[in-house]
Amino acid sequence: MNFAPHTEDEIVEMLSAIGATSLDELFDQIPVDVRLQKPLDIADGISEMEIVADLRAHSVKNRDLDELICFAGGGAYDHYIPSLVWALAGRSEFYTSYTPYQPELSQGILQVLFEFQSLICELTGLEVSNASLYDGATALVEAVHMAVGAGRTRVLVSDGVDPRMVDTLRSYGRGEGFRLEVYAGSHPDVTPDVACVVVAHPNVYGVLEPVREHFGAAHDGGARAIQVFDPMSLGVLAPPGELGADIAVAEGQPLGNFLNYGGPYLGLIAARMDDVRRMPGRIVGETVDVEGTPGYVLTLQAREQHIRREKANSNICTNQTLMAIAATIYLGWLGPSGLQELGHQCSSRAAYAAAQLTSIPGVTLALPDKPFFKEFALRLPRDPRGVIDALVERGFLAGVPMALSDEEVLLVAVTERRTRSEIDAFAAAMQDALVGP
Amino acid sequence: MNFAPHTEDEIVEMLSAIGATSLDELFDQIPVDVRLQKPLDIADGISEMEIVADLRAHSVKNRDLDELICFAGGGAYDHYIPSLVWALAGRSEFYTSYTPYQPELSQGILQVLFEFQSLICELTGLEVSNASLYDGATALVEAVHMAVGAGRTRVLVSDGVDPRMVDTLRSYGRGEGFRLEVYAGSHPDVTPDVACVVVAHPNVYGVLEPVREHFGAAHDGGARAIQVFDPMSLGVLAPPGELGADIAVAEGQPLGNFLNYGGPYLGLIAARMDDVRRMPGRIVGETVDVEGTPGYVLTLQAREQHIRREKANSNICTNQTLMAIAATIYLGWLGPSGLQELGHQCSSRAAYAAAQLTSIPGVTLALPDKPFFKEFALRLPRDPRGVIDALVERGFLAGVPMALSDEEVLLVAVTERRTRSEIDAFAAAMQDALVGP
Amino acid sequence: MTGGPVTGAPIRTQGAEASTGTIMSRSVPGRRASSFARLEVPSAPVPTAFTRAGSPRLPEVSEIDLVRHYTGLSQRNYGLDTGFYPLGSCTMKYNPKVAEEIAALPGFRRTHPLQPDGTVQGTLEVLWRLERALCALTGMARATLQPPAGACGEMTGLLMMRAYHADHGGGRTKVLIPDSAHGTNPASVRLAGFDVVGVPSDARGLVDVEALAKLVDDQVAGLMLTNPNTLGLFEEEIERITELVHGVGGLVYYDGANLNAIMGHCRPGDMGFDIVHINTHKTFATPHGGGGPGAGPVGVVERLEPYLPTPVVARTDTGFGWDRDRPRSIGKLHGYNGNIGVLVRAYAYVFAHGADGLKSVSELASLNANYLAALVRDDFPTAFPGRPMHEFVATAKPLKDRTGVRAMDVAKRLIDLGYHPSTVYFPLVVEEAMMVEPTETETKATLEGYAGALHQAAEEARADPDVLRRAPVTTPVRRLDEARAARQLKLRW
Amino acid sequence: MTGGPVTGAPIRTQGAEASTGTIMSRSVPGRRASSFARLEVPSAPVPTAFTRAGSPRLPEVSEIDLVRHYTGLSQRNYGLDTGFYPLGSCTMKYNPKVAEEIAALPGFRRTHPLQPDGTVQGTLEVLWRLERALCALTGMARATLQPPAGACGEMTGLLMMRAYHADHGGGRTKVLIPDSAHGTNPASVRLAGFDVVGVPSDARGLVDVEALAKLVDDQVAGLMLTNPNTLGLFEEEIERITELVHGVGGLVYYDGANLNAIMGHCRPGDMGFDIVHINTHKTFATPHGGGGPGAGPVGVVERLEPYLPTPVVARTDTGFGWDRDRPRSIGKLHGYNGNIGVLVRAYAYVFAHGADGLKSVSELASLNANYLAALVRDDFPTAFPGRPMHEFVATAKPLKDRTGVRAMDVAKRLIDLGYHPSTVYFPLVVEEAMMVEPTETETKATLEGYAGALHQAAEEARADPDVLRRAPVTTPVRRLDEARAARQLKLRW
Ligand SMILES: Cc1ncc(COP(=O)(O)O)c(C=O)c1O
Ligand SMILES: Cc1ncc(COP(=O)(O)O)c(C=O)c1O
Repeated sequence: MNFAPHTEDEIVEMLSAIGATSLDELFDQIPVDVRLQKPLDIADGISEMEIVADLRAHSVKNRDLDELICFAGGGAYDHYIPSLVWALAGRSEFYTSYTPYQPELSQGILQVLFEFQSLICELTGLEVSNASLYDGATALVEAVHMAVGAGRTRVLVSDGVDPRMVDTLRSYGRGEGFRLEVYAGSHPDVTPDVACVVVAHPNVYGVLEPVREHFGAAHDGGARAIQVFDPMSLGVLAPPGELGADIAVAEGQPLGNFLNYGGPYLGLIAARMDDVRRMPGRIVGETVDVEGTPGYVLTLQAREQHIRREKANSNICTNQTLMAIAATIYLGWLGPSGLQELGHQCSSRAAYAAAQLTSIPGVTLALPDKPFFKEFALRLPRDPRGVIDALVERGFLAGVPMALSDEEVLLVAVTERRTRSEIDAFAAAMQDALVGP
Repeated sequence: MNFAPHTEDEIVEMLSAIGATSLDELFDQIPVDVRLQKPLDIADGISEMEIVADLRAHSVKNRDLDELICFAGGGAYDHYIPSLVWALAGRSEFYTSYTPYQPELSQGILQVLFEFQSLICELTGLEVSNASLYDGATALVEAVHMAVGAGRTRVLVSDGVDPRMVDTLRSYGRGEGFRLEVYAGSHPDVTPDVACVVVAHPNVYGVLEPVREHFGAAHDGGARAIQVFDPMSLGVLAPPGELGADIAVAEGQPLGNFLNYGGPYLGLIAARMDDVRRMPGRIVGETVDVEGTPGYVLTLQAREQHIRREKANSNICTNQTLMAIAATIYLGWLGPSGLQELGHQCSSRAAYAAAQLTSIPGVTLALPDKPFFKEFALRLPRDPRGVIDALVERGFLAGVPMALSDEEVLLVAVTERRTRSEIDAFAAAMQDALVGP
Repeated sequence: MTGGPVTGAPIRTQGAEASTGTIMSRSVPGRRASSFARLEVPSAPVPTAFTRAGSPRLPEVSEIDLVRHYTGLSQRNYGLDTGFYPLGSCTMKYNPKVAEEIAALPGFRRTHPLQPDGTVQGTLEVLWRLERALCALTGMARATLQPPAGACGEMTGLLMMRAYHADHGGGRTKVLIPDSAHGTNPASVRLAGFDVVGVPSDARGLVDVEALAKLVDDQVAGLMLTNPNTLGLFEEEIERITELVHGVGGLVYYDGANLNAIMGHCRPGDMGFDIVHINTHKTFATPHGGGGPGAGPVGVVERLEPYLPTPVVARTDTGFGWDRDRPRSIGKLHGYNGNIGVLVRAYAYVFAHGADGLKSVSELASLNANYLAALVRDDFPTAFPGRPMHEFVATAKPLKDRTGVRAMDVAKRLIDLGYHPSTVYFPLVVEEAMMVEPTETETKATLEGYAGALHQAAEEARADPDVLRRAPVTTPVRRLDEARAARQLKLRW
Repeated sequence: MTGGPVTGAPIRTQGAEASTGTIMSRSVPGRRASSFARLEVPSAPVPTAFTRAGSPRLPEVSEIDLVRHYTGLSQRNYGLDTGFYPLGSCTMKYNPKVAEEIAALPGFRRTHPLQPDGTVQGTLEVLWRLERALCALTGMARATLQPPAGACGEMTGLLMMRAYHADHGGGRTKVLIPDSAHGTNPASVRLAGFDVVGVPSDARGLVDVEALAKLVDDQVAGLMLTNPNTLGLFEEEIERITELVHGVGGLVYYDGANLNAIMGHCRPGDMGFDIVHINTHKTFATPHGGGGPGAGPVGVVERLEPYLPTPVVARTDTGFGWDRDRPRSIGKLHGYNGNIGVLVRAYAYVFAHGADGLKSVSELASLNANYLAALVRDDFPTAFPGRPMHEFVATAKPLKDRTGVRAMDVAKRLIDLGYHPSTVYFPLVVEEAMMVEPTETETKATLEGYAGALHQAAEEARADPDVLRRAPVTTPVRRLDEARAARQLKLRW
């Protein structure tokens, strides 16, 4: 398979126009010593029907979520994606274009991103959003980067923040030179060298946090308050802006994006207008053209790497625009009342599932006194990983194993997709697995 | 689920604008006696995610051709469909439009259909094509209808024509008043009341027919010569126009259309220019606009039902345009050399499969002396239907049962998709099934 | 322009560079997009006696050539997804994306028509359930899903009529059709071997029942009717009509093109119809595909059931299967079993809406039509006084009388104003007809936008009719010379 | 216009009616597209202490509103499928449709990142095989597939550099970067905690090796380079360069943005590079998505392998699995395991092309760039004399000197002539730079068409420069006021 359109005759004509006698001659600048003398150690090319057959064969070795009923979450959720989302986001004028460097040819992308920014502001109750980051974890990195500086290099992270996010933050921190400390409870000790306090709400155990307490402490200490949120909760939960967050970040996958075994996902970030010049990545703004017609452009580019180089806020260039398009369309599909109904469905179905599962002997809520949204942690009489495997045999993806203090619990997530009969079957299978071998 | 956008408020406003007080009032013209007093006996509506779950559950009860390796043909074939075909034919500007009654808004569809007509003419070696018919069988009905008239009402059909086509022809013949006779051999007796001679080449058993002999007889008797062809064969087989056909028809499904359990398919028809005014259905022609810019329109509409009503050539209105678009793109993907390679691959793989299968004790070619293209008839030591079922158990769709004189044979079709290892596995499974229970 | 935001837009104006030749203009000898697996079996060409000498002139292009060419052509086409598309009698309602996703499931799309019944139980059950729902909706006893479009459904119905009469004395030669009928009706009648007898309309635009009474006799095989009729008006004397035909032993055929008007409110079966076809591409929103495919299931009352095409889906102890043992059947009307992929979409539509949703569809379709009729009435009065249902037929005759501007000119001007115009010049019984079917999926604002554009066109007609006669000017091509197309036939490259 | 058919076309001209507000302009209180299953479990709202008071202002629209709005917006956007898109450094080659079909298979698309390894053996094997192929292609020992784009790949590489030096004495603070480098390079260097030291170019547009020799010292952690460089020129003294850096104990990083130039001809590993990132959205044609997603796998030589991000795919007796037991790893760079959906597409590209296909890709990419450079040379000479590889940087400086018209004006005029212009004003080392990367998937006719348009623009610049300064005039909007956008910030509704 090869998409180059050249015929032999054309190659000859073109070579002669450039004064070369062979294609090989085009590589004459490469020193002989470094020229590859043998074929690459990759098989020779195959036809389209063969590559499809190969990858289809691989794909069916996976057990996908059409096959396993999904109660796994941990930041990535099996919400329903209406067909129109990808019927539209999948239009090739969108997905085969690139960063809108020529705005006159890119009003489509630019306007969708403007709408996306608006929606994220509306969701979060904050004032400014960008046009996407890689994912939730790297969005948190960028948020912390916005906060760090001028003598403030300590980063206090609540122990309810997803450890995958904390790990990612730690990796970047090695370069960016901030120090990361995890704290328990809701009253971090915010000294003047603290850049920010990071709280997840709902937290990684699904629990609703007393966010205002954390953020009160942050603000009292002059630090920025950063919230990790779940966009699907914001029809029913008070938005970060209202809870005192200065910056809010999230994994935006649930907004119309497929689970894709982890990516491509969508990093969301929103902040207060004061911080607009510290924001990372692309930002779209509205303006007018020479005739006064409204239109959209990339703006505040002086923040970015292609202009500011080593002084840029962030090194991000290619982002996750296509996922932002999907999120925009998805949120339009939901609408405000749909977002609210979604939240209510999730919390109700999760509560039902928790009740059914904890009626199994030996299964209890790991955090029994805490309110939760759509995910909750179970203490099981057996190792959660073994239980997960046993439930795969029974057709369920039971959840995600997660450390809680020094034990391992099972995180169970319940979206609007999970029907009562699926939940009942899941509870029965869990019971069966726990008594079984 | 409901796609109507009306809010309660809007309904009230709109009702008042038309001077009605309730939606029910809009149905006042319906006599009370015939008004339905109870709800329809259909369940109440469900959400998108529920209808998807319902139909997905149904779909997985089928054993599809990603699961069963397909050697079935009988007019519908498992050729490879390159991804670009439906990525393009599936663009919503195409599939959500209708018959191009307003050509200024429909140059896209019109031009594709013009290209389609051109391609069908090129394939068949004939002069005029229309913009699609329902399927191969109804295309044959239309072709016969073109030939019947003025004292010529007998239709001679070679016994190599697919019985499904013959049955369909017979049904329509009851209304259109032609008489259908099936003949054996290649020298039909063409008396002056014969309207046409119909020959399939390759025929239903996959066999290459001495078409010129059939058509010589037809023309000697003043009848029209109609060929049923396989579009996938025309890279390697002489085209109908060259073989003497006056009208050629085919099932166009293999040209980039999915098997779809039998439809939507694509009826192809091509004829000589003399017959253009007898052609059924839409025909696109090139013309110019008021400024001299070339463009396309539906033409010769005076043939059609919406103008000519009971004197129309055909009653067809909605046709299979979308399938014609797919066929156009597919043929562009193939190109002339691809079409030829395709034919060569099919005949080679079929020959190999025939050799492997007939090396199984008791399995022989049912028509051993006849050359074939991509399909062939096997005589089996057991009832073909039972063998098909046994091979389904083994992961193969073994073929199609077909009557040949008074026995039943198995038609095996081999497309370019069937690899040597699939064929070998199929032969092994067949052997196993024939010795097994 | 008045009346709310515009939903559609004309296809882009053609710049000097936008003109495109056919795909052949991109062809370069030796270029090719396709590739195949290496031939790993012995080469076995067909015998030389059969081989093709030359090569057909197919394009020689790369994938990117194909992608750009057909993407570009798609952008020169206006679809429902582009904007409002109020073609009367065509029910151009929103085509749900979910139906496309469902029909593309491999379990549906990748199944062979001749697979054993045991391997397609899912599809067979879908067809069986759809048949039951269509019967419930129309008040019929059984249905065939085989006809691939409405016209074929008509043929199916008429052949059943023929077979029924043949079994009941025979000798009936005539089928009655109102003068407002769609062209496929008379065409089908003739192809089914009957003579067409026209039934006049009365001053209300309804069947002239007195005239009908005079036309019915024992030569009449049946009557074909759509109700509401093509004027969007309900045949208020429908019971009398069907009784008249039944009285002489005839059958009554319901052309389902306008079923969108009455779902859940009344049923053809209850009105006395014996045969009903449904256009899934209308009522159930399966995409029109630029001209097709559709599907035209046909329901019948009990006594016609033996004549249904072969095969029909049967439910047995062991599951679902095709019943081919039907001695009185009219036979096959399609090479396989119809446009299954379309029927799957129809199933999704019917069961997602459900009884309540379908009923509401018809209510809102009528509401939209009546609202739009009211908005445009001053410039374009409806042709007949009755309250229309899901569509209305207005007339540009007053405008033409005053300004000379014709319905076609108004239509072309609408294109420049961003809309696909309605059907024009049909039904034939109305002069300068504009047959408008907005469907229930359009918003109030869209209707107001369209009404605004119609009003603007009418004003312009009065002020400067040339604006309309010159239209459209914003499209890739302007008005095309259809006479030349038919005279200097150029039908291929 | 000269030189063959036009492949692209500008986005449609905006008529009075085509102007569109945001989706909010379609919003009507109470309207809604979404629906859910009936809640068949007890209602359990979140505790009131946590609930949201008001409602966010999301649009209240129907499906048809959404479909028309976003279909319309897509038509206001130019993509590769619309036409030629020769953005230098971006490798805008044809995105195979087959890769989209493959990535949408439920086995890939519908899997959760935290599923047990045993349930995703297909994907893990795909990742493992892809990693092997990338190592073969670049001459590296192992690779991580985790970075979601090139810039993150840079960060990954630099953090590994940091960790490596920390294990080997530490204390290195500087990273060298040529002045022609892409902006992400210096930005990443800073974020990784190093100082940027610029390396000047010489008269050939290559690294000034003498200058480099003076810059290397034991403070140098490494050098970042792309080769061919952003001018499309191969660093002919590459061995000397890598030796110089290695000589002081530094590491050499290969920015893979330009890998499309050399596949199968030479390998970064053989040139002495220690770390290589690849942009799958460039070299392997995964769609750019209007700005993303991409993927930025990073390969390393043996001695850096311990530092690769966690986890990496391992092959064991029982199958494939994630190896998380990597004590010296720099850790995680992405919340899960990277842009898997993109990597699946990359796999399809790599293995469909194979060794022979990839080699040919680079040959034809160079051929296209050289051919186009030759065609436009008279008006727009290349900035440096050397033979470019897969892209070339021309300059509009002579034209500007003569006519005052700038590269940006030429770019805007190209839009009116039907093309997406090349990158302009990058790399910074060239005045009035036009950085053109045609890629191998474009046809000779397309290149000639683009050259013709450039020539026309140059002629116009000489005859009537205002034509260029006014451009574009065929687009939905004309030149936009960027200063105003930054001054009067309007970043949301
Ligand atoms: C009233 C009426 N009857 C019959 C038909 C024919 O249906 P089809 O186009 O599906 O063959 C139509 C189609 O437009 C119609 O409007
Ligand atoms: C030379 C070079 N390096 C690095 C990058 C950054 O890659 P990405 O956009 O994938 O982050 C680019 C992107 O355009 C580039 O051209």
